[in-house]
Amino acid sequence: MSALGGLAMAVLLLVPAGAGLLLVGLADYRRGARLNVGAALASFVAALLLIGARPEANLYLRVDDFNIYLIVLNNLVSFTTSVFSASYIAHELETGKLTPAYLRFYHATYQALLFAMNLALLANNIGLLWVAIELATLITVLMVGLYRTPAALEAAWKYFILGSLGIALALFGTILVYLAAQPVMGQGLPAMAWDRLQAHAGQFDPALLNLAFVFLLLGYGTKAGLAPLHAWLPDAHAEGPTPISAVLSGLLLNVALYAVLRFKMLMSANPAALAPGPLMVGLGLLSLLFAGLMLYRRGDIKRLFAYSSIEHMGIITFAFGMGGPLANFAGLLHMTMHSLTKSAIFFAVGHISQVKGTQRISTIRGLTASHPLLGWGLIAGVIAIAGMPPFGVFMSEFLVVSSTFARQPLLALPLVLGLLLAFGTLLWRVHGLAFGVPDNAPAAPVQASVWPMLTHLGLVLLAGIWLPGPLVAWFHHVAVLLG
Amino acid sequence: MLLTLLLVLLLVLLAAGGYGTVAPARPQGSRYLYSVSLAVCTVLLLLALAHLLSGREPLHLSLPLGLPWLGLHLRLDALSAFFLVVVNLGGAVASLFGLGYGAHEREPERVLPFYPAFLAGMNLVLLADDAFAFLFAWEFMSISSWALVMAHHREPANLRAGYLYLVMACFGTLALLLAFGLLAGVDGGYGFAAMRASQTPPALAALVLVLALLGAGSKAGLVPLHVWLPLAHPAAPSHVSALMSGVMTKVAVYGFIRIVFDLLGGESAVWWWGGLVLAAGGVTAVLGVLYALMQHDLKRLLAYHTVENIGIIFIGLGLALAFQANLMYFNAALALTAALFHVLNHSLFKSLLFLGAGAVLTATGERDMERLGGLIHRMPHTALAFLIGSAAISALPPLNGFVSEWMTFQAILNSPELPQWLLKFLVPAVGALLALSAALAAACFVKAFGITFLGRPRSPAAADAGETDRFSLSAMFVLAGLCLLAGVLPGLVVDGLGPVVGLLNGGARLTDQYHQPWLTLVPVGPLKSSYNGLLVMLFMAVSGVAAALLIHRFASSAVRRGPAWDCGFPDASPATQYTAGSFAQPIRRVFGSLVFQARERVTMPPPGDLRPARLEVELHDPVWERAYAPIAAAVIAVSTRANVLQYLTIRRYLSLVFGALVVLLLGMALWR
Amino acid sequence: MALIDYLVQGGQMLLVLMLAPLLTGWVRWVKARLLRRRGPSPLQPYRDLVKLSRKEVVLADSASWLFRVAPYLIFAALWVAASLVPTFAGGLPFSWTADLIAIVALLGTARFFLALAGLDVGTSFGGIGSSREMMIASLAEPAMLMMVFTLSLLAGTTELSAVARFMLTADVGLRVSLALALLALVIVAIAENARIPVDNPATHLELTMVHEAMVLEYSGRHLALIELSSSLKLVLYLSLVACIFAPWGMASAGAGSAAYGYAAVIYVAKLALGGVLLALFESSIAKMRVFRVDQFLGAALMLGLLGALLLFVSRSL
Amino acid sequence: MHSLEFDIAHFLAGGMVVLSFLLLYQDRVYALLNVFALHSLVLALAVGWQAYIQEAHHLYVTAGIALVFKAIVIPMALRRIVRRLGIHRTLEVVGGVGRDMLAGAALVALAIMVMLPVTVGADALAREDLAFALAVLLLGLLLMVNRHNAISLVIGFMSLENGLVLAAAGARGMPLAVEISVAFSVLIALIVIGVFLFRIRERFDSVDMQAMDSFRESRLK
Repeated sequence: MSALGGLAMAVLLLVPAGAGLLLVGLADYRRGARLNVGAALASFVAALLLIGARPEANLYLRVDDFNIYLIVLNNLVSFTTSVFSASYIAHELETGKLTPAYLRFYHATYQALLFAMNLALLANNIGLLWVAIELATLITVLMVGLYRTPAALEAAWKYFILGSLGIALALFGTILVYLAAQPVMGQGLPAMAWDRLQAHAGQFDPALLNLAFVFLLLGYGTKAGLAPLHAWLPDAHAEGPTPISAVLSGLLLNVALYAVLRFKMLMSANPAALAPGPLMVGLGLLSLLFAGLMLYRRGDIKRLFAYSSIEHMGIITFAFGMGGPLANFAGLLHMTMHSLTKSAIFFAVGHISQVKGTQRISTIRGLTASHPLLGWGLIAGVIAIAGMPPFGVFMSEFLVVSSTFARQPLLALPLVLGLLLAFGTLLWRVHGLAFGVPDNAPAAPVQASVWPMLTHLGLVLLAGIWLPGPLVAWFHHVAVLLG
Repeated sequence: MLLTLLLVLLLVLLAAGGYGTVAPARPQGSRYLYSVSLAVCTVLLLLALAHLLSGREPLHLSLPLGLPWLGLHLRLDALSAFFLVVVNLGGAVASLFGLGYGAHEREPERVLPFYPAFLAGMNLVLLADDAFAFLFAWEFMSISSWALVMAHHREPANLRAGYLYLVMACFGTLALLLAFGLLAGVDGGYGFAAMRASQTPPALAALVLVLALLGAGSKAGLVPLHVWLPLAHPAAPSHVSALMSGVMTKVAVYGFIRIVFDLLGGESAVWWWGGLVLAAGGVTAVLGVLYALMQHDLKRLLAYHTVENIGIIFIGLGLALAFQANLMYFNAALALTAALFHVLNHSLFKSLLFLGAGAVLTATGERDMERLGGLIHRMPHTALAFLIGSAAISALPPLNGFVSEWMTFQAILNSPELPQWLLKFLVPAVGALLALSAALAAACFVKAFGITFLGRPRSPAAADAGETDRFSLSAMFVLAGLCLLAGVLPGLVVDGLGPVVGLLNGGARLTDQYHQPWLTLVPVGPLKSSYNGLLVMLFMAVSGVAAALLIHRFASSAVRRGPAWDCGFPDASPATQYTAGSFAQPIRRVFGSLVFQARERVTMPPPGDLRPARLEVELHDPVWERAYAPIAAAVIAVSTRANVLQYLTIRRYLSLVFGALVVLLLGMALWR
Repeated sequence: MALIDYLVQGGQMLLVLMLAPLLTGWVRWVKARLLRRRGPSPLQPYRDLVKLSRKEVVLADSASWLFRVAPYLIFAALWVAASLVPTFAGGLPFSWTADLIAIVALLGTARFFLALAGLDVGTSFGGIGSSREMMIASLAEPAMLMMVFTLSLLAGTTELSAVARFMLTADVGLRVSLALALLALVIVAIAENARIPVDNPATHLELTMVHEAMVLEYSGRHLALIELSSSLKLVLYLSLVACIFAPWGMASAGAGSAAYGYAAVIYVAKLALGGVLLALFESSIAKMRVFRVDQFLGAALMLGLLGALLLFVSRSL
Repeated sequence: MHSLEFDIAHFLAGGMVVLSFLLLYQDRVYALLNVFALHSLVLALAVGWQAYIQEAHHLYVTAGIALVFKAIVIPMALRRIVRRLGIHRTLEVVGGVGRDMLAGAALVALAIMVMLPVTVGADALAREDLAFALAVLLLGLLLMVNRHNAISLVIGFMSLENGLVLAAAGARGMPLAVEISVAFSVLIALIVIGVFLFRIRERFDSVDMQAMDSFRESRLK
């Protein structure tokens, strides 16, 4: 049982790492893409195995109710994105935006990123977590700069600087947590292991924990794209290859938020510590309102949805900040739904920008008429992300808003205002994109696969109607721990 | 068992929606789809009617869907059964109309998938018995109808309409969501049963009322939340317009009734709740009809009229709340019956009128009344049906619109017993508003029918129009017949509403009407007031026919055709007729300057100059200009300023992080 | 219900129908006298009606079936409305068929079809008439309804017979609200019957017409019916004023044939008096511009509302 | 008990803060690099001292890394970059050095105010170290924020990391994994920055970030 789990865990880490190394040396980009898909599929299967067979926790790695669903989600989206990217990247090669050498580099970094994210999620050690997230940051910097255009380089540079700063702050917070744990648990590795920290968190020095949380929130919050730490996010999404935008929005933001939540669990396990809620509520609301306003003036379709990611990170952070079983459940659900939906949207956006040869919103019109599948897919994605039924985001927004209003009516008002604002501004942009008289530009043939997008939307639709029992049980369990 | 059957029928509708994605490619696909919708709606209608009339206990059903720890709860009680009747009656008739009308659709792939989904969404709202299912269905209904509004997306005006619609729908849903949040409480008791059982503190209950008014009101079209309605309803294909105006607004009314009368419970009502709803209803009624009078677009005129009628319904509901707050349950029953009766009536005649407008649209391609005219010659049957609808909505006896307004008046007349001073002033004022809106509605429909169907054609399209198809005609005549039936046999409808009113009113309901002599409607008591539509119709028919027979028999029956009196100016062109604009001009002068800041400018060329004189009319929409335009301007201004943040240097972004860190550290330092 | 009651009901219906042209003729005669003209005989309207009904109808080319049906509908609605107003005897067997609000609405039905008929031929005069008629009605009808409110609040009922009975009792007293309501009703009656100062029934200039402009295209038997309907409407309003504000001498149900005869005479006298007062009023005042009419009727609406408000407020005192 | 040990640790950590101030004060690129080398040297000493008094031998490795990489290799590499790219030798300071100094003093005060009450439970050594580490961190941030030049941005960032290492060293028994990761990350950071600087060199005439920004804004606006 646990042997199988151990094997699965090893696969999750070793397959991407190995595939990444292999891909560096693989010259043929077609085989590279196939290997990429295959490795991602293997990781996904391993992640599914982990559901049934959880390995014993050790000082470095661990699988529990919290990370299991994120691991599955992570590898699922990585897999679908690799399928998407296989066809997407080929088109980039045809149009001459990339050379085969860069493609080799791209596939290698893709697997490396998958490794880093799996490591971050599996880590049972706050140091290891930090290392993994740092690694993921560095890899994504390279991926964002892939196109080598001035804009791409500049976006990568911005991402790199802000990301490094975030990482530095997070490290300081990590050290502070260790310092808080060390008097209670003694020196050495156990004082950095999640499960032990969690068990002893009640005896830690609350003041030190508070300070640590400030640094961790800002540090990992930068990676999660919370305003005012978000500046790297829109450009990195807009200038990198679209599969990377999908992975960034769908997965990396979740991983960063996961780290914040892990530390929030410590905070809530310590009764004397400052409740982290107000901080998270404040940052969440700020992100939501700010992103809502910024959506209105966007001219670039990928930047538009990048701001939408900021908005949703804001909602999720807000939900966890509110705390309580309902809001925490909603936050966890929203994390899942957002990553599925947003990556689906980016799949659609990727196709659209390839078909239309532009990312400028003002030059794209009437997609539902010219490309019905893409247009309606985008519409479905936007409706889903806006929290409308029959999609899953509706459920989480339902829980967040209603539970908040019952407890803190004054907090719910800005929340509702922000949701409405963001919806109005997002819809304003998308409406013109999807409807109206299509322009007569010759439509390039779409070769990319639409199945990843449809799969994600299907899953989100399913979740809106019915949630599987084990997932609910995990969420409930984690929601209690999150306080 | 019954509920399972209903649910299966809804699934059939959803499946039909799935078929709708491939139906446009098949030769008879559209026919099949509308036939299925028609059949399902008819069965649903009959089942709901049977349940309503049998007076059985509410049925429950729960399924392991939706919120995992809550499940999906469905309930069929008298209230939902009544609204199911309304919805599926409209749905069946619209589907019947669609059998013929659908053939004219240019882009059926944008209508067929969403049409059955829209019907299913509305039905599900009525069956939902927990907040999640309710809002789920509510939003589903909004989205599917939005997709239908966007069916003719190539016109820029429709783009705007759809956008505004969805944003307002989102606003409404959020308001309802907040209301349910309050009702559910901190522990999240989202089931309606739990909400009924729990006592909401008075302050929170008042908040729930306001939120319900905002949420349901924005969907129903209460002023000032109505702005989307006259844009969105006409933008959809006509049978969908009929559904949106005639039926979906009723679902919104249902939402309000469910939350306020059922979940909050009338016993927790405070008198000013009634006052608030009354005032909103009164203002809505008058403003709605005034807006309608200023319109020249036939479908938009009808949509504004929906706003007016929603106002009338809310007047009834407000009265009922005020009575309930003062424990005057009998009067509350009267007001509630009036409101629910009007719900039914409006769904009948508004659907009829929109279908008529749709028939005109397909026959002429025109919605602008200034380019219509004389259609009574080319489309006699449509004209007759539209005339019946116009008379009914103008509250003319012996048709149904009059009965519900009459009952609303009766409820108002019973209100001097209300002890609160504010209500004493408010109720007669609202009565005057109601009377005013009824009179203006008649004026409006003289205009709508007169300019569209009477006179001489104002454009070649109107001159060449032909009668519409049999399906469309039969749909319209079914509704016209029902308008007449509900008008002459109101007692039966009132009896049918009895269980609904009892459910919402602590058991108190009007006395049974069916045993009254001659099927007279005696809501309060024989000494107070009574009305018999049947006899009025008989008397009118007898005297009219008798007069005709007598005159034709004993006097003359000769007829000669000749040109109209030209006042010495031969060959008057159709342009010399009164137009919609000129018809409304006196009323615009009387009310428009007050409400719309109407200005007329006449540019008269000097003598000898051959240029035509010009008359320019400038109207301002007070609601849009005072409420919506400033909000939009503020959002644009703020986002333009915030947009600077997209173009900062990296150094400044770092400063932001730095600033956030310093602020938080300072907070930590000072907090202790 | 005794046979006599049905007979009385039928008698009243016929009475108003018979009296209607006479009243119109009577008002014209009195007006002529007041203007120092001899004037036609009060019986002239009967002759006109007979003559008109024998003439052929000239229909405009663009007239539709609605144009031909409307006169009968209008007549039917008005006759039904008029026969529901108690004239000389209260407690009519069919008085419960429609109360005061329904009578107002029946008048509305007639107006609705008349206005449509005005638009049917497609000339500008018909349009002018319809448009102005509806504008006037849009203020007159609410004013009338407010008057109804006042009454029914006082009497506790909207049944006309019951209202009349109540007005005879001593409970009424002298009330401000009643005076306001009377004033409102009179203004509405003047407006609705196309009388000076709102409209001029005798004008020959199309642009100043309201009612006459609408029926400009009618001829022959149709015009006869329309004329008869207008007369019926005048009788109806005068009967209404008489029945509500001067119910004296009205026979109650089952009072016996002598009492009925006596009451009928009194009723005719009331109508005659009303006609004289109307003629007096019309002769002593000038016609208003169309766009002052709204102020005139707005005043009526305000009066009606004030009356109702006073009652609402004073109920609990 | 450990008064001498404490004093030396205190002196070295305090020295880093002073050097951070000096970094803030510089307006020439080479001087900045020199001061940074000194900064790293003091860091190496401080870490080494901690290794000695904590008897944690792995910290010597950290000290060695700091000495070799940060005090010697990186400043030399940056010096070469400056020479090869022909970067202006003078640094533009936003708002003037005086204001920076004041702000820096306030930040140090803030660091002490935040840190001292928090670590009552920990021993005095850790407290001092942490407070100074936080101060170095904040001053490094200030340096990043208040210079237009990419080199000073890099230097600011690395002095910030020096503060982190100081904090890590002050935390008793912090496992080796962390130090290695720090060194590792710094290494990678340098490589990537180098890559970037070269790429940017290929397309731009300067690494001045303002030039990049204005380029970008002209494209987007």
